[in-house]
Order: sequence, then structure tokens, then C-alpha cells
Amino acid sequence: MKLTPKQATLLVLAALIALTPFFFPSGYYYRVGALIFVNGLAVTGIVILTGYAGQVSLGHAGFAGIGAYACALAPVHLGLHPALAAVLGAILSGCMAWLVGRPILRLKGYYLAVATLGFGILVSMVLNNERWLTRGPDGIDVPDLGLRGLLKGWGLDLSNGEFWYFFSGLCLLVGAWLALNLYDSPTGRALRALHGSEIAARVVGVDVARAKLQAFVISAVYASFSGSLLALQNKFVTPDVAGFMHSIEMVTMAVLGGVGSVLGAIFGAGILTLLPQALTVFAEYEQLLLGLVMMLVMIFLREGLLPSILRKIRGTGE
Amino acid sequence: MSALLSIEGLGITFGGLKAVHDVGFSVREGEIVSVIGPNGAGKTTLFNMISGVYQPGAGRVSLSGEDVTGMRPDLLARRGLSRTFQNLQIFQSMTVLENAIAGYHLRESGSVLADLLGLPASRRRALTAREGARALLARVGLDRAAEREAGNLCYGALKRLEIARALALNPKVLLLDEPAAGCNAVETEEIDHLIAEVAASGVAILLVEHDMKMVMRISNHIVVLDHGEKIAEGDPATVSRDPAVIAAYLGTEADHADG
Amino acid sequence: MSELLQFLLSGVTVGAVYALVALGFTIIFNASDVVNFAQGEFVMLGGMTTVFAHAAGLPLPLAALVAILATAAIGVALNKLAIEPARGAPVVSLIIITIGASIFIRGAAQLVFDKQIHKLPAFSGDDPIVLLGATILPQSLWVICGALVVFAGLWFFFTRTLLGRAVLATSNNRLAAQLVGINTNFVMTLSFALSAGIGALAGVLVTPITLTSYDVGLGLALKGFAGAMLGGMGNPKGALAGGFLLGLLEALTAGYLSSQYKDAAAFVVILAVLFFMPQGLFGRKSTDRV
Amino acid sequence: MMKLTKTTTALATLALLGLAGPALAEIRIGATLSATGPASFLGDPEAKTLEMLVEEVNAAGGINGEQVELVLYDDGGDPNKARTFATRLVEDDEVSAIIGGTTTGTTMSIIAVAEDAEIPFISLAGAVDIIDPVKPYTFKTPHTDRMACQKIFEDMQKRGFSKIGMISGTDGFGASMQAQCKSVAGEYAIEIVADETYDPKDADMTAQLTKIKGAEGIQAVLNPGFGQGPSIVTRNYKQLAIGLPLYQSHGVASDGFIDLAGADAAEGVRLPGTALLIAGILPDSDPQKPVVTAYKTAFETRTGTPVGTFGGYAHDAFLILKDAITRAGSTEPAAIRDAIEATSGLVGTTGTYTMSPENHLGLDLSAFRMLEIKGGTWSMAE
Repeated sequence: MKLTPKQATLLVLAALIALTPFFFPSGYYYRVGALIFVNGLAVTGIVILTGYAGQVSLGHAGFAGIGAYACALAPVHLGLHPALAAVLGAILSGCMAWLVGRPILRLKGYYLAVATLGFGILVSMVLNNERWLTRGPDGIDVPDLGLRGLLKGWGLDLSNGEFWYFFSGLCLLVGAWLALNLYDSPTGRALRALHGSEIAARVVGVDVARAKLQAFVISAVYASFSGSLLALQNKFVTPDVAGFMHSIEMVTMAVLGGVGSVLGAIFGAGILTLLPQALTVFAEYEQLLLGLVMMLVMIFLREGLLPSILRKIRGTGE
Repeated sequence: MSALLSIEGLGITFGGLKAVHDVGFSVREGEIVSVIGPNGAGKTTLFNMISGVYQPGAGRVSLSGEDVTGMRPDLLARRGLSRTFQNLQIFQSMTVLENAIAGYHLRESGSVLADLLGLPASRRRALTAREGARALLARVGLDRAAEREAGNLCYGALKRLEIARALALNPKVLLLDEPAAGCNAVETEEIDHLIAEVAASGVAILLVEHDMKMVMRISNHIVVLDHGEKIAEGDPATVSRDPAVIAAYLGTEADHADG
Repeated sequence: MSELLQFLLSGVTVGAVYALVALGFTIIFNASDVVNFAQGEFVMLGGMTTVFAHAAGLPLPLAALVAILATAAIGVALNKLAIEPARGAPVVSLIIITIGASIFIRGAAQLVFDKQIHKLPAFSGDDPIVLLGATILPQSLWVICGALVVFAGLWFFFTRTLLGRAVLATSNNRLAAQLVGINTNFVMTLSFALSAGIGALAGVLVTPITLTSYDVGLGLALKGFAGAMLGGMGNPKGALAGGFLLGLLEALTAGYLSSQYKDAAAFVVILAVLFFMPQGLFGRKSTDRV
Repeated sequence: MMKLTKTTTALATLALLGLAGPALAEIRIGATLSATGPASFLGDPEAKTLEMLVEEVNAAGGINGEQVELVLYDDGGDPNKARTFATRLVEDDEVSAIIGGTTTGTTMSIIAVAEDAEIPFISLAGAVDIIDPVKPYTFKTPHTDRMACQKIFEDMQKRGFSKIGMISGTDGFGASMQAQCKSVAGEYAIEIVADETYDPKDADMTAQLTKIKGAEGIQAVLNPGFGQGPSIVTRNYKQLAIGLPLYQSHGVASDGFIDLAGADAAEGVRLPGTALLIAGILPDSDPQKPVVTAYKTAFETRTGTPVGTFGGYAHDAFLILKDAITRAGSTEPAAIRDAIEATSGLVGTTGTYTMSPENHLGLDLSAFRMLEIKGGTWSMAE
């Protein structure tokens, strides 16, 4: 049977999510896995924005912040169920992206980078400063999603770690599926076209401003859900989730793994999530090594880790 | 027959330099009009103004009678204007087929949500575009290369791919910027036929080309530019005898020798 | 009245710091179209190296010289080892490379130096100069003069010297520059050395005011970057004006509106400026070539 | 399909690389601290203190004759990482107790994990929320920021101040203390007539201080914050010749502060500190004298950097744990927890701890000492 690239990607992902737990020596690995999936979700959004449409954002953590704080605040102040709060956060992020994106996306390259960076910093500043609402830099509690209890009622008793592992994994699968649908769809093609040549895309009738805005909004929604998932899993959130470093982390994960493909970017999320855990032995050298890895991969494996590895495998296979 | 594309008094300045000044002509349905002139005469600039890439500083462009001066390229595309580029503008990382499909953007695009969810409506639209694109590729002789990455194709093939992409829009007016550049004699002839065929189907064609033989062969009407101004126009025979045209061309030859 | 003057003096002090960092960005950007996110690390290296060389017994001016030269050497190494091999990579990749470099240098600094906060003595004492009821520290004058001198030097370099024009030519069109006989590799090396040296100089000048530690780079880089963008990337005039403007904006917002949102105000203004002038205040206008 | 399987195995192997299981030890204590990142100024001495103390204890034969192994992680001040490391300590390293949470944010992340797993956890962060309401397994060693505010306001009240200005850092430490101070000011009949903030990375605070200086009837100024911010505030304070008494927080209670701000500018600054800073001038009768002198000497010899309050918090946390494990005679988390709760009269660097089921801090205001900087060194203000 011949699989389309989309089916192959989803199959690999699903197999990884389902099978790796058999190798887990302790419950802690579920936590790491869940984090990879949460990051993977955000990074899938970056693939749509940067990989498909070729736009750079250094402020996407701002949307993760909106998603995360929606889950903390909406249940308390609006009485929403946490799951609905996440949806509200996504809608809010989408609207915010739409509003901010209109003026910002006219900018190119570094100017776009600094404008998005400014947006991210603004969000994290609001989260830090508006203590009456967000309780400031010390962070705020997030209510329980309640799904785990529900599953238990149905006879599926998962530990907290296991639940979040599989739930985040499922969310990632859905996110990847949507992104892959988009890739080969008219909208996806328009995004990739404007990435290739903005002027040619215009000439074939692509409303470039609108297409960029679509990519920006979609990726913002991804980031928002990722933030929500993180907040719900940790049951606690601080403004760090919206911080500059988190934005950088998202972009780095995507580009390092290979921003051209969903699987590559998720692979990058995996590597960068695991790296600090693996480097604890060299805690002193962690920063040094992280910086080194970032530079080396970008210099020598420009398309990102996964595409380069796959090429190697194919190369030797033939 | 009425003019599909007509321009009047079009001009633009770059840093105080008049790149194009007071140029006007029109192209009717099924007609092939060529714009010729020495290098730097302002042909591509003229194309860029007509297709909305540059904002004209003066003058007026109308499409089927509607004033479209300085309108965004994508809106012009909606109104049936399509073009190719002198310096190729290919979507490098896409396959040849995808490049051609991109030309169907206006006809295949629908709701983003449907695309995200992979709804049948979205897939149906994409499929129709794919079939159309395949047929077009066959028409320009690129059907064998359909699945190759466009960046790997040779120059002449890319030129043809751009034409296919431009045709995919099903345009009323088609602007071709040096379609035969980099093509060998056989390929040039094929492009000749293609252009004539397209014109015969009622499309108004505006052509910039350096291959004078080709221009003389297929044009109904020729506009000559030099230093951004129109120095002559008329049918091929008239223009080729025009002393101003000959002087302009000889003059540039001399400039080339100096530089 | 003296209140306003004090806000302005505060703004000029901070603005001079930003301007110095922004000027460092300018050179590398001019030569290579790369925005070097590790520029803040150069500033940190300048300050920290001076602190440690001074503590090791070198007199302050000599320690500063050592710091500037050492940082310039690191700048050259950054170019040779990380930027040159990645030529032609997309903007995102370059951003990640320079951010990687900044993390790397920060990580190395915390090992080579330490994680403590350090200070340097002010060059001309700590007695404030009183001006119509407002005060300014002599060190602030050093920083302001430093920014102006560096600006003047760069302006002279880029407009009046052959080498400076070669740098600009390289940025405009690398191939053409090579064709007219410019050694573009040398130009790049020179730009990184200059940029790093100016960053280090900034570190030496500002440390007596701001103190320094291994992790001051990122904050400074962000502000300097914002200042450079505000003024228009690649233009020394823009960097100077953008840096000072940013500092003044912050001080005036802190003084008259809310100190909580002074950084926010600065970024809002930047967004607004970019909205109306996508190339910044003094940036070059560019048109798409087809 | 073959290729897919290959990739899958490769990925799975990668995923497990470097995440090896723990080595065996008799008593395993976990810690996740912010040794790098924005709070490294606090976390770094904490980490060094713990490493030093564990070595000392092991050299002296361990606790109850068993060696202690310290599993130490650096969370970089990121609460999300802190939670991951806490999970790792609990699930993978199977530690008996956790010390850590340099900041309130990281502490809050760890609490959920420790409480779920029922592992005793001693935090080194300031916020009162950590132990109020009391959670069964969570303790802390530092004074709360509310207590710091109370101590300062007590002193202000004694000196007859009723209108003060505040300038706070926007980091977690500064913002939390700012909020606490504003909420208890009323109890001391103190009105906050100017309330300004600065970013921890700011280079100049004269704008904010000028505004404070101009506030009607202002009598003193308080600066909650840590890192270089308070040093710059103190210098700018002198530059502007504000002339009013300046209070700093316990966030800068270290000799490093006097050095960075300059003895001249810091002259007359008051702050609530611990016995650690005045080890030299403590009367011999003071019960804390031997403890603080021993820690100060050991730490400064080992690291070459001056001791600060924060390293002291880690010292006390380890002390409490050691004391509890000794009394419990067991490494069972529940037994340790019970023993910690029964801590009584334990003299640490910060104060004398007496815990109870209702009090998981065990310090009172008396442990805070109002210090004043005179002639470039610490002295008692009372």
C-alpha cells in the first residue's frame, strides 16, 4: 500500500505517541512526552506561518499567554468550563492576531520580527502588571480540566501524567492533521506561493495581505491552544508563558527540526524539550551547549534536523 | 471590436528620473501588441505599472472600460489580467504541477475552514484545479515534469511554466515579458504557436520580446519605446522602416560598444 | 520645570545607552544585512572583561582596551565561524544563529566569569552635576559623548572613507562589490570587529551606571534593536536618533504617565512608527524588483 | 514502510537518550533551584549552599549514619521547567524530600507535584500564599514578604513616618512585596503617596524617583526588589539628593549590595535583615551567633563571595530537613513530613524555627532585625 505523505506523517506520529510509553521507565517520562506534544502543537502553528507562508514571528508566546490566562481567568470570572475557556482563548487570540496582524504584516523580514516581538512583550507586560486580574509575576492557579475524572467514571483510570500525555498527544494529532490538510489545499498553496514569490502570488490573484493574515491568525490559534494545554496541565501559569524566551523557543524548535514540514518541526520540539533534560548532568554547560546546537544545526543542516536525517537515510538506502 | 486594455499618458519617475513618460496605446480582443525598444527603454516598468506592481505617477489604465490605474495585482487578476515576468518569478519549492495549480487560485479558493478540515468541497475544488493544471502543462509541453520541483527546471522550461500559470487564470488580457528568452529555435516556435492560439481564443496579448523575428511574425501592432517615451507605433512593416526606430536601436548598439 | 528637565536628563542617559547598542547593530547590518542578536553580548563582554581585568590588577584604561580588543576578536570569530558559513540562509535561520551565538556567549561568560553583579568605578567621580535644579552624573556625560563620538566616527567612515563606502557597497550588492575589486571577506571581518568593539566600548562606558552581569546582554540587545528599528535599520543617524528617542520616551512615560507601562509605551510608539513608515524614521525606501 | 520503522526506532531511541535512572543512595534529597536565569542572583548561592552542606554532612558521617545524595536541577526560573524537574525528582529520582523553588512562581509549580505525590517540600521563596492556607506537605524557610513589610512599617511608625513613597521592581519579588506592603500599610497608619515601578533591567530610575520626590508630604521611601535594581535606585537616590530615609527590602540583604550601591550612597539605608549579615557584631549571648558564623565562614571560604540572606534560606531548609530526618529515624516521606511539622526551637541563620500543623513557616517578626548601613557596613538600627 502506498501512503500519501500526509497519511505517513500522521501514522508516524500516532505510532510514536502510542508506542513510546512501553519504553518509559518511570512516570516522569509521561510529563516530558506531554511537554513535547504541547510544544509540538505551538510549533505546528509556526510551520503554517513560517514554513508555509514565510513570515517570521518573535511574539507568538503572546498568544500562548492569552490562551493560558483564558483558562485561568474565564472559569473564575465568567464561570466557563476550562475547555470552553480554552476555546474562548483561541477566539481571543485569533481576533487579536487579526487586529495586530493587519498593520504588522505589511512589514518584511526584520521589521516584521521586531513588530511581532513588540506585540509579545506587550502581552507579557500586561500579564505582569495587571495584578488585580492576573495576580502578576507570581502566577495564578488554573482550574482542573475535569476530563480525567470523567474518564475515570467511564472506567478508564489514568494517572495524571498518563492522562496529559495521551490527551496532549491527541491534540497534537488533530493539530497536525489540520496543518497537513492545509498544506495541500488552495489556501495552503496560496501561502506557499507568496512565500516563493510575493509578486507572482499577487499576479495569480492571491490577496497577499489577506493570506498572510490567515496564516497569522491560524498560527496564533495554535499557539493559544498550546498555552491553554500547558496551563491546564500545570494547573498553574505565570507570565513567563508569554515571555520573549518562549517565543524564541517556539521558532527555534520549528526551524531546528525543519520548518518546512509538520513532522520536522515536531521533531524539533522533541529535541529542544529533551535537550535540557538530558543536559542536567552538565547543568553548568547547558546554555553553552544549547547555543552551540542552535548554531551548528542552522549552519550545517539548513533545512533542519529531520529533513537532513531523512535525506541521509534515503541516501544510504538507495 | 472594443479595446480590452487601454492605457493613456502613463508615466512614472524614479528619483527624479523619468523612467516612463506619457505612453498610451490599446489592445483589443484577440490582438497581439508588442512593446519593443532598447534595454532600459522602460518596457518592464510599463508592464509593472499596467499590472499594478508599481503605482503610475501619471496617466490611466483601463481594463474593459473600467479604470484600474494602480489597482493591486490580485484585484487585477480578478478582473482578468494576467502576466509573466522577465526575471522569473517561480514558486521554487513547489512542484511544477503545484506552480500551475497556483494559477487556479481564484477559481479554487474557498473557505479557509473547509481547507483546514479537508472538507470534500475543498478537495473537490483542488481536484478540478489539478486536472486543469495538468492539461495546461501538457499544452506547454511540461506534463512529463509535473512532479519535479520547479527550482530544478531549466530556464526555457520555467518560461513556459510561467505562461502556463498565467493561462491558468483564464485571462482576458495577458502580459508576456520576454516569453522566448532563453529558448532555442524549436521552443521559440512552439511558444509562437501557443501565443497565436491563445490570441485566437479572444485574449488580448501584450508582449515584450527581444527576438525581433518573433515579434515581426506574430504581432498585429507594435509600440516602440526609447528612454521611456513612445517613439513609434504601427504594424510590423511600418515600424521596421521607421527611421526613429532604427536610430534608437543603432544608438544603443553604439552605447553598448562604449560601455 | 526642573522635574521635566530631570526626566529629559534621565531619558538622555538611558537613550545614550540604547544608541550605543543600536550603533553596533548598524555596522553589521550595513555590511551583511544580518541583525546580530548577539550584539548585547558584546556589550556584556566589554563590561565583564573590563571588570575582571581591572580586578586582576590592570589599570582601568588598559583593562578597557583589553576588553575592547578581546571582544572585537570574538566578533571576528563569530563572523568566521557562524555567519560566513551560513551566507544566503533565510532571515529566520540567521536570527536563530545569532540568538544561538548570544546564548552560547552568555553560557560561556557564566563559566569564565561568574553569576554575580559587578560594578566599575565612574571615570570622573560620582558627584552629580546640578543643572537648573536637575542633576546628571558625570558618567552619563561620558556615555552621551561616547554615543556622539561613535556616531560621528561612523558617519565619517561610511560617507568619507573608501573603506566605509566599500562596506555599504558590499551590503547593496555583494557580487558587484566583488567585481569592482572590494575584498568582501575583509569588509565583513572588519564590520564584525568594529561592531563588537563598539559594543564592548558601550559596555565599558555604561557599566559604571547600569552595573553588569553575565546576563545583561539580552535586555540591552532588545532595546538597542528596537531603537535601531525605530530610527531605521542600517543608518547611523537612525540608530542615534532611535536610541535617544526610545530613552526619552521611556523617561517621559515613567515621569508623566505610568512607570509600569513605560516599556509598553516605547513599543507602541515603535509599532506606530513602523505602521506609517515601514522602514523606520530614517530608513532607506526599497521597492520590489521584478 | 521500511523507512518509517527505521525513523520510528531512531526517534524512540533519541527520546530516551540521556534520561538515565538515578544512582542508589541511602537518603536522597531533591532540589530544583534557579541557578541560572533572571533569579540566578538568588538561586546560585542557594545551590552552592546545598552542595556545600551535603558534603559537610556526608564528611561527618551522614544523617543517622546514612549518606545523603543531593539531586540538584537548575530550572532557570521557569515555572514550567520547575514542574518538570519536580516530577522527575518524585517519579524518577524517587527522592524523600524536595528543597527549592527559588521564586514564588517556581514554588507554586512544585507544590502541586509535591502535594500530589505526598513528598515533603521546603520552599525558599517569599510569598505568603505558599503556606497560607497551610498545605500538608509544603513548608518554607524565608520570612514572608508581608512580614518584611510589617517589620519596615513598624520601624517607620517608630520614627513617626506616615506618608511614604514606594518604588518597586516589576519582577516577582518586587511586585509581590509591593502588593503585600500596600495591603498592610493601613495597619500601621501609613499612607503610600507615590507608587512607582521599574524593570529589573533598567539603567536609570531618576525619572521615577523625581516623581516620588515631588509627592506631597512624603517622609520616607521604600524599595522592594532584588538584583541590580535596588543598587541603581540607591545611587540615583543620592544623585537626586532626595535626603529622605530610604528603606530597602530583605531582597538585597548581602554585603554585595553595599559594594554595588557604593558605601557613600548606601549610607543610612535601612532594611530588615537576618543575623547572618551582622554575624561579627552579634553579642556572644545571641543563640544564632554560632550558626551564622559557621555558615558564613564556610560559605565565604568555599565560594569567595559574601553570604546573603538567600543562601541562608537554603541553609535553613537543609537544616530543618536534616533535623527532621534525624528525629524521624526514617526516610519515609510521611514520617519526614510529620517530623518537620514538629520542628521546635531549631536555630537557623534566618531565625529560630518552631513549626506546627497551623504554621509551616515557624518564624515570627522577632527573627527579622532592622539593620542600617553605617560607614559601609551593617549595624543594628534599634
